[in-house]
Amino acid sequence: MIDWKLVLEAIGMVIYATFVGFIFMGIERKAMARIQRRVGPPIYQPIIDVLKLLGKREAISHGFIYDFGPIFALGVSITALLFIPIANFHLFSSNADLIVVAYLLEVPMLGIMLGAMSTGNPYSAVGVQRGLLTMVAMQLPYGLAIIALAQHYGTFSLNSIVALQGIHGWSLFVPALFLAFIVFDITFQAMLGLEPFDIITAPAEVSMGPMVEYGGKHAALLFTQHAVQLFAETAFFTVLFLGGAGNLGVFFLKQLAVLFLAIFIASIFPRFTIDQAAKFFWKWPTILGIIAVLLTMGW
Amino acid sequence: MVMVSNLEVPRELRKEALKHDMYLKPISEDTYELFFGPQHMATENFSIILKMDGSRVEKAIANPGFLHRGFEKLAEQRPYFTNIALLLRICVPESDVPENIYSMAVDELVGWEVPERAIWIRTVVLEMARLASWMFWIMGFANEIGLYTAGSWAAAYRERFMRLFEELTGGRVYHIYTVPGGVRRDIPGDRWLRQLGDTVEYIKSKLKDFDEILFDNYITFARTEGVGVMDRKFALDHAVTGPNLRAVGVPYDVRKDDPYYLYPELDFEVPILNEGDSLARVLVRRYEMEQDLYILEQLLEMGPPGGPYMVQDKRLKSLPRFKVPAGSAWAHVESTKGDFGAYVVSDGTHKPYRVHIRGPSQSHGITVLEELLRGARLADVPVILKTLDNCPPDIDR
Amino acid sequence: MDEMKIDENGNGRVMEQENERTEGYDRLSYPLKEFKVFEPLFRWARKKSIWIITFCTGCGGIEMPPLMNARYDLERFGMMPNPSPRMADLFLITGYVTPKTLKRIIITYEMMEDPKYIMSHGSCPINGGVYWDSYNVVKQLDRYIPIDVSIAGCMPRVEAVMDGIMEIMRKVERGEADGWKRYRDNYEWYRRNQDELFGKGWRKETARRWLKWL
Amino acid sequence: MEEGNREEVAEVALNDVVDAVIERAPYAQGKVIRERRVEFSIPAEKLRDFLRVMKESGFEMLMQITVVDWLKEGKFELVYQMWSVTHSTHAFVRLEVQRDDARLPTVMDIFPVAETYEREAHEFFGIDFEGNPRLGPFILEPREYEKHPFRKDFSTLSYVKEIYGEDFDRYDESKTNYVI
Repeated sequence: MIDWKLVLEAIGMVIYATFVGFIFMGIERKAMARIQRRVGPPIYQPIIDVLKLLGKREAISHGFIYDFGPIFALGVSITALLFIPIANFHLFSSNADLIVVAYLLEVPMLGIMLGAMSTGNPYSAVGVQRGLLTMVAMQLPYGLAIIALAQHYGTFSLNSIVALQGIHGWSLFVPALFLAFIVFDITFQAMLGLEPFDIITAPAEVSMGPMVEYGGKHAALLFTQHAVQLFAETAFFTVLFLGGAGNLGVFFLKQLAVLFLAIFIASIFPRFTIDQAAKFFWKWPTILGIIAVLLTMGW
Repeated sequence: MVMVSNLEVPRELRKEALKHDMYLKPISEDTYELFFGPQHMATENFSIILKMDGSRVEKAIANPGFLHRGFEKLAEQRPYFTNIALLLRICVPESDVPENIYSMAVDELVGWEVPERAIWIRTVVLEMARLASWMFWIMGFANEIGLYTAGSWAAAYRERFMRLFEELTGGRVYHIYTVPGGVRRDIPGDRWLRQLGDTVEYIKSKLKDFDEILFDNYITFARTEGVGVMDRKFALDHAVTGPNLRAVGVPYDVRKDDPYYLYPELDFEVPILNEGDSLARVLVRRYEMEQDLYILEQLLEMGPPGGPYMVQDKRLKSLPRFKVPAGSAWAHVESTKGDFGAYVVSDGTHKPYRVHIRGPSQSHGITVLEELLRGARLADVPVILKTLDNCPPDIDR
Repeated sequence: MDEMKIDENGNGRVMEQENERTEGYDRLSYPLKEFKVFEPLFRWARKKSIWIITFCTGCGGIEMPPLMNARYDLERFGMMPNPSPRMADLFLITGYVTPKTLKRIIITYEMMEDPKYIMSHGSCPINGGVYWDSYNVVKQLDRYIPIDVSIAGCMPRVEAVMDGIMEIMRKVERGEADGWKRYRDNYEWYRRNQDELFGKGWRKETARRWLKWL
Repeated sequence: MEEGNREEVAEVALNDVVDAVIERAPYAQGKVIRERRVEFSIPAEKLRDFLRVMKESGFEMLMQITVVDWLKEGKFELVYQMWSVTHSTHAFVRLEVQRDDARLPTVMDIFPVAETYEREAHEFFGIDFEGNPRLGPFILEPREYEKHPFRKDFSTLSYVKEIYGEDFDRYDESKTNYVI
């Protein structure tokens, strides 16, 4: 049987997430502009951008994989989104969705990489190498942070984590998990592709990296994917550390707080090179993550 | 039917292209060619062909020439005073430097004693140009390493100098202000001097912000330390000048070693570091900003001397026919990029026989860059470019 | 002509023209499908989101960073520098153009996707400016690529550039910024002028090195 | 008073520098032009030897190679401009070569930076620097490179008319003394 309510909720959630994701992108650009003492674009600017990109003539294709990459990325992002319990919408929640979401959020990068690799542009190739290395580098602290969480709450279910935080207070305020929070926030910066880890698209080095050959509708797809991804990642962060929320309004505010944290960090740090980033990830966040895991074991 | 040919791979040709390895090639190969610029954010109108091995540069070939306009040829066809409007376009970020070196050389050829007031104004203009150029450099460097905040702030601070220049000279970027024999206009008034003083104070207070966000940043250190290292012998052999030379421990500053204008009377230091890497180059520039602010403060304290702002000479009545005695002269000043010099040869007519401008990037931008890039990571390429402060119009002219 | 054919097919699918072989190079055309209903919306979006390709071709490049950064912030009009030619809309020719640069400009311009606009900045692209007798400066840029808006002056103030950008926004909204259409329609003429300047076969000889698939 | 003294001392020191150079290279003629400027003229075939002497006597940096095309005399005058950090002095090393078939040995191995200057001089004046492997189109496109545009017998106006067409009418050839 088809659960029509679930289907409707899922569609509604995807539309809501896309819209809010675009607004988040706009807020990101606006806030960055304000920090840089500029006026900045209107908050709905990313929607206009996507509209314009959709209206462009596109005559270039590098083959099937090139077309498939962005679609794959968007699909995975949406799937990840649907597993996250957002406010009172628990769509695909299951017993081990922590692991599922944690890794589904990593996969869209692979989709973009797939498409970028098929373009043959050397800048894309360098960008892909950088992207893959960043992924490998951030896996370790990212995994440790999630292990610490799962260890502390004794469950892999996001729903139960939210419920337990409702009872015992946000995991941000648990000393051991605070370390995990720091670790997660550092990797979060890399997941969003913001400084100091915007190594993949570094415009002054590899001129947009994997995106360099994408234009028109492909780029519009990638923008949409980025919006959904941004929403999903902030939601995941909120669920894990800020205790989720009872309704969409509070949830939105918490997501916004997470986003602003990322924006502030991004606007005061330059960019690492890729080998420095890898070394950094395998040093401080990993050590902190191990301490967090050990602490959660002891508690 | 008329049709367009865009640079896409036509579907019919795709198979053929695959067959001939015309694309899809660079990824599978160990070494590949990367065309870095001119359509690139890091190189403004300058191209480097990088032979890459993974993400390391195996060999770099600088490819200048996108800005060549044949200034030196054009200058031979224009009268002495008209050339000012032409030659200042050689160095875009600090256009006062070419004006000044050319004017100094012509002054020397004619034998003019430039009036004191003009000397004071020229010194102030040069120092202002230096500060504006530093701000521009911060902008470029910060944007290259991804710190857009500092870059944007620096752009806003540069606008203050642009406004002062506009009031003094009438131009924002190209001033056409310093001419042989003096300057073209007098100082607008005391209000302008007060504004300049305020601006110096303001920039001085804002330098702390840059220290916190850019010059004392952990990641800036990580990005620049040990990148593009020169030693003393290499730098001297390759005629590296300016802050880049002072970063390897050679205290050569034209303002001290071949003093011109008011610099012998001013009190300032020449900052030196010995490491010779990108970080040393960055920090030397940081210290020089401080010194420039200090120099401007001293100049303002001194105040403009009275008297005319232009040499009193009957020959100036008919500028196009103004003749310069035969001979040759070399004049150079310290720009933010290094030693900027002009060699003017006159054969006694009203047009120069030969004008040769030495831009500092002529040595920084080709041989030094190629040597420093060898073995660097791709991410270091913009850092090296910017810390050498490579200015393509100098090379091409 | 192009629109007519699509209307006859009526599928809204992008059509592929037959690959003609004339003068030894291969050409291909996908006409831009204009959706009648959504066209005003797209035009509004195009006007509000003009991405500039980061290719500073002359001394005007010095005024680009102030334009983009604090004080004269272009991002409030939705403009943004973009390093990738595939995504960019506006080509800002900032100053004089030498033949060596013009080759790159043409290649980059052709890599951009329609609709695309060109704004020239300063006197030099109009008639050579101060370099009117220079052997290495292209005198009349309009002969080689289509220009939508020209700003005179050397160097034009930032406000003048912003006025030019407003003009191009108005033109985009009214659908008059049709340089790309002119380039398509008069391709033979532009091509002939380019070949006259660079010599025949310059694409094969030099440009193939930059873009292997050319 | 004091300043005048110092200048005199500097001039004496400069004379010593010039004398020391000439002692090692007797074929050269040298003189002090003014404070911090000295001048040497040498025969073209002694160029490499002399530059080596200069480098050893404290002129570490080769700032520029200026070529002046004296069309009437049929000669290129080359000015190797050097800066000495130790003496704080600028030196002009002048030499002359025949205009047709201008050849000189390269000084790349003495001053590596000379590579760029020589490429430039070759490109704009057509002087052959024997031993420099990178001579060729550098800044210019091959078509302009072949003309060596900075030579005095290259007319940029007629070239512009030839390349950019008839509608280029800002220059009136009937006027003899054209002031721009």
